[in-house]
Amino acid sequence: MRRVMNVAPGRGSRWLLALLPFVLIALAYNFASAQRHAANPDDKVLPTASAMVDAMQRATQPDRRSGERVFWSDTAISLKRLGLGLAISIVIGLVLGMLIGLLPVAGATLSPLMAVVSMIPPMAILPILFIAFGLDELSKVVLIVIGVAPCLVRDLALKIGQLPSEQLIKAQTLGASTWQVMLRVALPQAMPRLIESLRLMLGPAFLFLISAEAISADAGLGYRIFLVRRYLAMDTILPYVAWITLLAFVADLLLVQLSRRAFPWAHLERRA
Amino acid sequence: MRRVMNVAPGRGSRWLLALLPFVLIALAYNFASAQRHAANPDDKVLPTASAMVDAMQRATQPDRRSGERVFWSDTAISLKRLGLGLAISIVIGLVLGMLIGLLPVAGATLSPLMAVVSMIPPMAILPILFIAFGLDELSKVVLIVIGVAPCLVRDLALKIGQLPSEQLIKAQTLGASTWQVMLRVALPQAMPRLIESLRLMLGPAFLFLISAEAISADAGLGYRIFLVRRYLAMDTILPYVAWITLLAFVADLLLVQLSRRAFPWAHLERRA
Amino acid sequence: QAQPKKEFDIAWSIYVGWMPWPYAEQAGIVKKWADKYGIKIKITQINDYVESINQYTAGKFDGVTVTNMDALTIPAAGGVDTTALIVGDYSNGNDGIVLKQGKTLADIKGQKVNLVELSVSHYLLARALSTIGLGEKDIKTVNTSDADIVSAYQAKDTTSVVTWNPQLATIKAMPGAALVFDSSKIPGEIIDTLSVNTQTLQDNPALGKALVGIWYETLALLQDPGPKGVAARTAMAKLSGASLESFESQLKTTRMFYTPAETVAFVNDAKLQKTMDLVRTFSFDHGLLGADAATKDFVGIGFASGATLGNPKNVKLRFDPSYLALAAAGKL
Amino acid sequence: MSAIRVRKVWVEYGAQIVLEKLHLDIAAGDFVAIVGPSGCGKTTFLRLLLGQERPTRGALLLDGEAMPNEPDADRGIVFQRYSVFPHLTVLGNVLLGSELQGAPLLARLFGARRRERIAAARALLEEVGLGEHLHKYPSQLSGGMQQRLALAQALITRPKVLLLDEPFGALDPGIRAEIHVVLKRLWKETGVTIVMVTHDLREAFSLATRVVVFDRYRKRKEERTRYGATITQNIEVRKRDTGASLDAQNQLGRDDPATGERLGRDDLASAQQ
Amino acid sequence: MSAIRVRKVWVEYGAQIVLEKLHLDIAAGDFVAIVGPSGCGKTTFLRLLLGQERPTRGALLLDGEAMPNEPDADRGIVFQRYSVFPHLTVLGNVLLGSELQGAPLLARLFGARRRERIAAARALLEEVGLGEHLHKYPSQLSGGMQQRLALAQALITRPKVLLLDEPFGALDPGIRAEIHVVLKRLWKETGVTIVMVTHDLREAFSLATRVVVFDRYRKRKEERTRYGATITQNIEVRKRDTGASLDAQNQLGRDDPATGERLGRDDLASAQQ
Ligand SMILES: Nc1ncnc2c1ncn2[C@@H]1O[C@H](COP(=O)(O)OP(=O)(O)OP(=O)(O)O)[C@@H](O)[C@H]1O
Ligand SMILES: Nc1ncnc2c1ncn2[C@@H]1O[C@H](COP(=O)(O)OP(=O)(O)OP(=O)(O)O)[C@@H](O)[C@H]1O
Ligand SMILES: [Mg+2]
Ligand SMILES: [Mg+2]
Repeated sequence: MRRVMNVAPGRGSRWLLALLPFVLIALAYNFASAQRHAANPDDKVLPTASAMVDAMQRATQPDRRSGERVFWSDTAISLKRLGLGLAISIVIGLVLGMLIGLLPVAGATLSPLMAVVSMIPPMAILPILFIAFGLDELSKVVLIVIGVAPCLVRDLALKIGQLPSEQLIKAQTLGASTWQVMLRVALPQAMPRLIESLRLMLGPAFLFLISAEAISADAGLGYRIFLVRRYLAMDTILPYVAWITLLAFVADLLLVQLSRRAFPWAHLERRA
Repeated sequence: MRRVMNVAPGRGSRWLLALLPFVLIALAYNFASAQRHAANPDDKVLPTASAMVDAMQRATQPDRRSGERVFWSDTAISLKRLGLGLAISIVIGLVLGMLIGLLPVAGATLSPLMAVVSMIPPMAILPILFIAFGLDELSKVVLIVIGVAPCLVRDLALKIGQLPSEQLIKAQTLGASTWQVMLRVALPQAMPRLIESLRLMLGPAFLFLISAEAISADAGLGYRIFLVRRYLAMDTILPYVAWITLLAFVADLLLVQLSRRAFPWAHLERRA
Repeated sequence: QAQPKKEFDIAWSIYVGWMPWPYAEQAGIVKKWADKYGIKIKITQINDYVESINQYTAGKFDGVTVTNMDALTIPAAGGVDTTALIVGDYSNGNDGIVLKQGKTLADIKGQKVNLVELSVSHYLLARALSTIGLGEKDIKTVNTSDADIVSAYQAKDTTSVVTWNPQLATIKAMPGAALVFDSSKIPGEIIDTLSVNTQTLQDNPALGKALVGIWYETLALLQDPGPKGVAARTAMAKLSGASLESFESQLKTTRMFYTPAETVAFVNDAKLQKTMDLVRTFSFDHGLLGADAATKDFVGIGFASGATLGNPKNVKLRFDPSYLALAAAGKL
Repeated sequence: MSAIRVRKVWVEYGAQIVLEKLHLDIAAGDFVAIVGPSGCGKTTFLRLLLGQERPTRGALLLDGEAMPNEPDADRGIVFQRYSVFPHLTVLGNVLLGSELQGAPLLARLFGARRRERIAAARALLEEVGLGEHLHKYPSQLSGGMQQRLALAQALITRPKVLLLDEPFGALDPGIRAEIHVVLKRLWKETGVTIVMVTHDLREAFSLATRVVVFDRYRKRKEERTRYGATITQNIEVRKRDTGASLDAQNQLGRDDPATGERLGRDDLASAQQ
Repeated sequence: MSAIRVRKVWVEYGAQIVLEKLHLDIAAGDFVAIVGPSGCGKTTFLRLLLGQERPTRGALLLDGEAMPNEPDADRGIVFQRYSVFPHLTVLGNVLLGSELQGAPLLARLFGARRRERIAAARALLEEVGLGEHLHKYPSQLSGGMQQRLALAQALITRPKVLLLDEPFGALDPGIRAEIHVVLKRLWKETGVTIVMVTHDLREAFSLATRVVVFDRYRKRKEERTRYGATITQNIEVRKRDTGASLDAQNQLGRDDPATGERLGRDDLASAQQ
């Protein structure tokens, strides 16, 4: 008998093993759902698979009046908000992260602020946020930004602060100004880390999006979940949740690919 | 003129600079608050400092009816939930992280599951959580666990998976079983990273705590915030938010200290 | 300062009695009346009811759909002089107490009750308890968010809930659920209004006229048994995420004032003063009037007759039927 | 302490042949140095001896029995890097082996047994010159000290075979000389069988009883993957007990120009002290 | 190309005196090697020359003017590690200096200017033997190739002074020899003034026109922080133009037993080719 730690599954069995927990969860769900439906045929908490398929078919059919396919328009609007929120977060993250990480004066001024700000639970100060940023599209985007940007700033500032000082001196001896050091030394080296942080923040970003849409919106994935939640329409909620999870998962994969393509140097094995 | 990046503030000015943004924010708040009170003396949105002090004095005085000091009992119960949630997350994180990181079979089985699970927005599947875990203390703790544990698992699995294979082989040549490798090689080296991840997860953990308490509770910091939001008592909400931020900030500092004390080897500068 | 504004923002949240507002917007009725008075009215949906009132109180909106109690405890207690411009309906079974175990209200004694604390549900509970000689000390309340109360009811350890429609209907439909008390037992006490900022209204009577005009034109459709009415109700149901059937059953437990005359009569009735006294007593007892309120008289409430409850120098909530009267007289 | 037999062993990764028809006898207590160009399969060979890798064809025997198919306490190893545990002190690193073998569940010793093992560890650490650094962590040690620690760690559990994969490759020449002395003494004292991979011919000849050269016979690009490396030279340098060196130099210089080139760089004369 | 004057310079960190009464003249085009025990302030001295550090007392002059108080394009540097940018290709690394100096805003060149600079960079890379690796990233290069790249990167912008802080400390001896040749040739061609810190005496003597030894006169523990290091030896090895070595060996061997010891390890005779 070999030690368990030395037993590596082959290629085929890797796939089987990876699928196993999902299959088990599906089975467990079906069993629980069947049980609840046996006790109460109208049970809404654990809808059957066919009920969920029905609900999704309704949601992807064009609406009689507006002609809108709710599911797709929800997805489109949510992704737009998410994209905008993340884009703004990235810009803030890069600008502040670079300033804090590179300029000692900016670091001394802003990094304690960022440490504190990143700990504030945004949901608790919503009234003030809404007062400051209004209640239309902007506010949803702002909630994502407030949730995501401080973490990006801290992470990038840390990364840039860890650049070997030799590199910064070296760049100066090649004639670089502070601006040029930012542009050609700090920024490019921060990018792969940015993507990594972004991957970690995908989950929270979706969470903030859904929260924002639950408070003030008239379309979007989070809005729809909120709307049907009061009727306990899990046959709609569960596919929406699965869809959100899938979107986040795919975004994660895309970011990995992007990083490998755009910053090949960051993915090379060290030799020297 | 030296380049901005070469200008480092002295010890004293560092403190001043660090305080500066906080002072500015306080001033801006006071200005806005004064303006609103000039327009409406009963304004509740941006209470004056003295109103907040009053509210806190009331909250720390024994309550007329129950004799409880609401502020402290809220804090105690929230910290208990948070502590429990984090403790369970840590155990899950360590156990699964170690299994996934160390045992190829467990990794193949569980790591795709974890990648998917960490992307599920927990708020959206609350009904299922309520059925599975009830509505009591447990459900609040579970929400924290669901929010925090998958990230810890992934992070620790990554860290343990990155242990040089030389170390694992070395331990085996010293006679270690799989269990012993976990106990004496992987676990201790995972601990500093655990603390680091935990620090990153403090913000989210408080967020999940507050959300859980907003959904169903009869005490706690989040409960109080969402209760008094019913009558826009920002004079209570803002100090509570500040207090939560402070708690998270102090917890962060304590974790740093803990790591330095308990795992000094992880904080030594590399020499060789 | 009294310079007339041209553009106004009204916030609404999903509730059966308020669904005419988004429908009016969708159907062009809002634009029609706004154009008539040369103003612009924007109707904004806020999913989180409390947040919509908070934002109104903070000055982000000129008007908001709100219950009588919340109008008193949030904007009025917060110093924002507010006029209940349109009293649209009162809850006549739309709010209720449901027990999992037990058949009568008395069985609630000693139970844990899940509800949105300090809301009209809480008020309903207090009123219900008082009818059988119990007090809040006889039960234990657990604050539960309205969006999650249906799923909270599913949890094993939940025994009773107080909530409103559509959640109430969903819960009632579950096996074993017993509705032991509802708002039809205290008719006229839980009132749904469109409230607007008094100052804004005074400076811009056009706003009041337009809103009242929109309201009754839409209500006529709501009541219409013909195909136009069905289309309107279908649209409103959809806007609230419900089926037509569910929406219509919600309407049944809502006492809508379909004509201006009915509304005027309700507002002028002296019973309203009694109701508001109950409401403010409840609010004061639960600290909802704020830390500065030494007595329940702290915030004054003005009525159509010119009478006031509480401090007449600090009237912040007004019931003003004058615009309704214009509509009743067909002068819009 | 143990004899190793390698019987016509082949190692292939898919279509690539790495090692080909390897045949080697290592007597108990031998000190074998393996040299050869980079990528020729030296580390792969150590992995075979460790049980991490299985031969595609052929057999490996340890004291006449089949080589176990995973690492165990019989065969210790020291790598070029990552050979000690960064989270344990010097003393903790050396204690670890005893703790793992003495306490299956907790992997910790207590009381008298612990004191006894500590005494043994101290004595060995004293011997490798780390007696004054018992409570430091590896990252507080220089590279040379770390490798001496790795030696002590590997030897305290008395493995039958000690495998070394370029253990001193990262060290300064002066420090290397020091550690060679330590290694030689420990080898003599414990009688362990040592197999060491090195790039440094001088080191190979000054330490080993036998130097084995791995290389390919076919070196053209297109033959690279089709033909693996094998043992091209197997030189007995000295007998274990006498320590007297045999005349290996000429044999080497003549047969393999490639290796001769390498030797040219270091001073060959001085390679055999 | 530039002359450096160091006039009675002291460097103190709080109460600790690191350098004491340093007095040195470096002629334009000199190649000065600085040797001395670890921690004696060699890197600190380079930091002074770079403008990163200011002397507590005394003055530094570059071509008769006060030394600028921050790094600039006049003074290039190569460190032991982290000397090239990991996110730029070999060509990108060498182009960087021209881009920084030629385009203040974007730090990128386009069109004809870019082509011209690429040609120059290619030529220099060819010269340091990296002509075939233009599009590789540093982590794909060996340590020796990285340091040759660092040299090319530093020299292409024609600094007046080139500072080297143990640039070859991490390299294998064979690779060192190669790179010495490159360095010497580039120094001769560009006429740059070089100050190089090294631990390797052989290297110092084989490359430099002048070897400067930093050391403390007082070495007892309690005197450590009270007295700093200064220049204990200043040996002219050869003239720049002739390249002929002067008789420095005896002078050294006699005066300083400590340094003599060090030399003993490497073969002193071969240190002066
Ligand atoms: N797991 C593997 N899969 C495929 N090829 C491998 C694997 N491990 C090693 N190789 C190949 O086997 C050959 C020998 O590798 P090995 O590491 O044994 O060489 P080495 O002699 O130790 O080289 P070095 O002196 O550089 O350490 C190399 O060509 C390598 O690419
Ligand atoms: N910023 C600083 N603050 C306080 N002390 C310092 C600072 N920088 C260097 N020192 C001290 O100055 C002394 C000289 O350091 P320096 O790095 O110049 O030595 P070195 O000769 O380059 O050593 P090595 O050969 O190990 O590189 C050391 O004792 C060091 O501790
Ligand atoms: Mg190898
Ligand atoms: Mg130095």
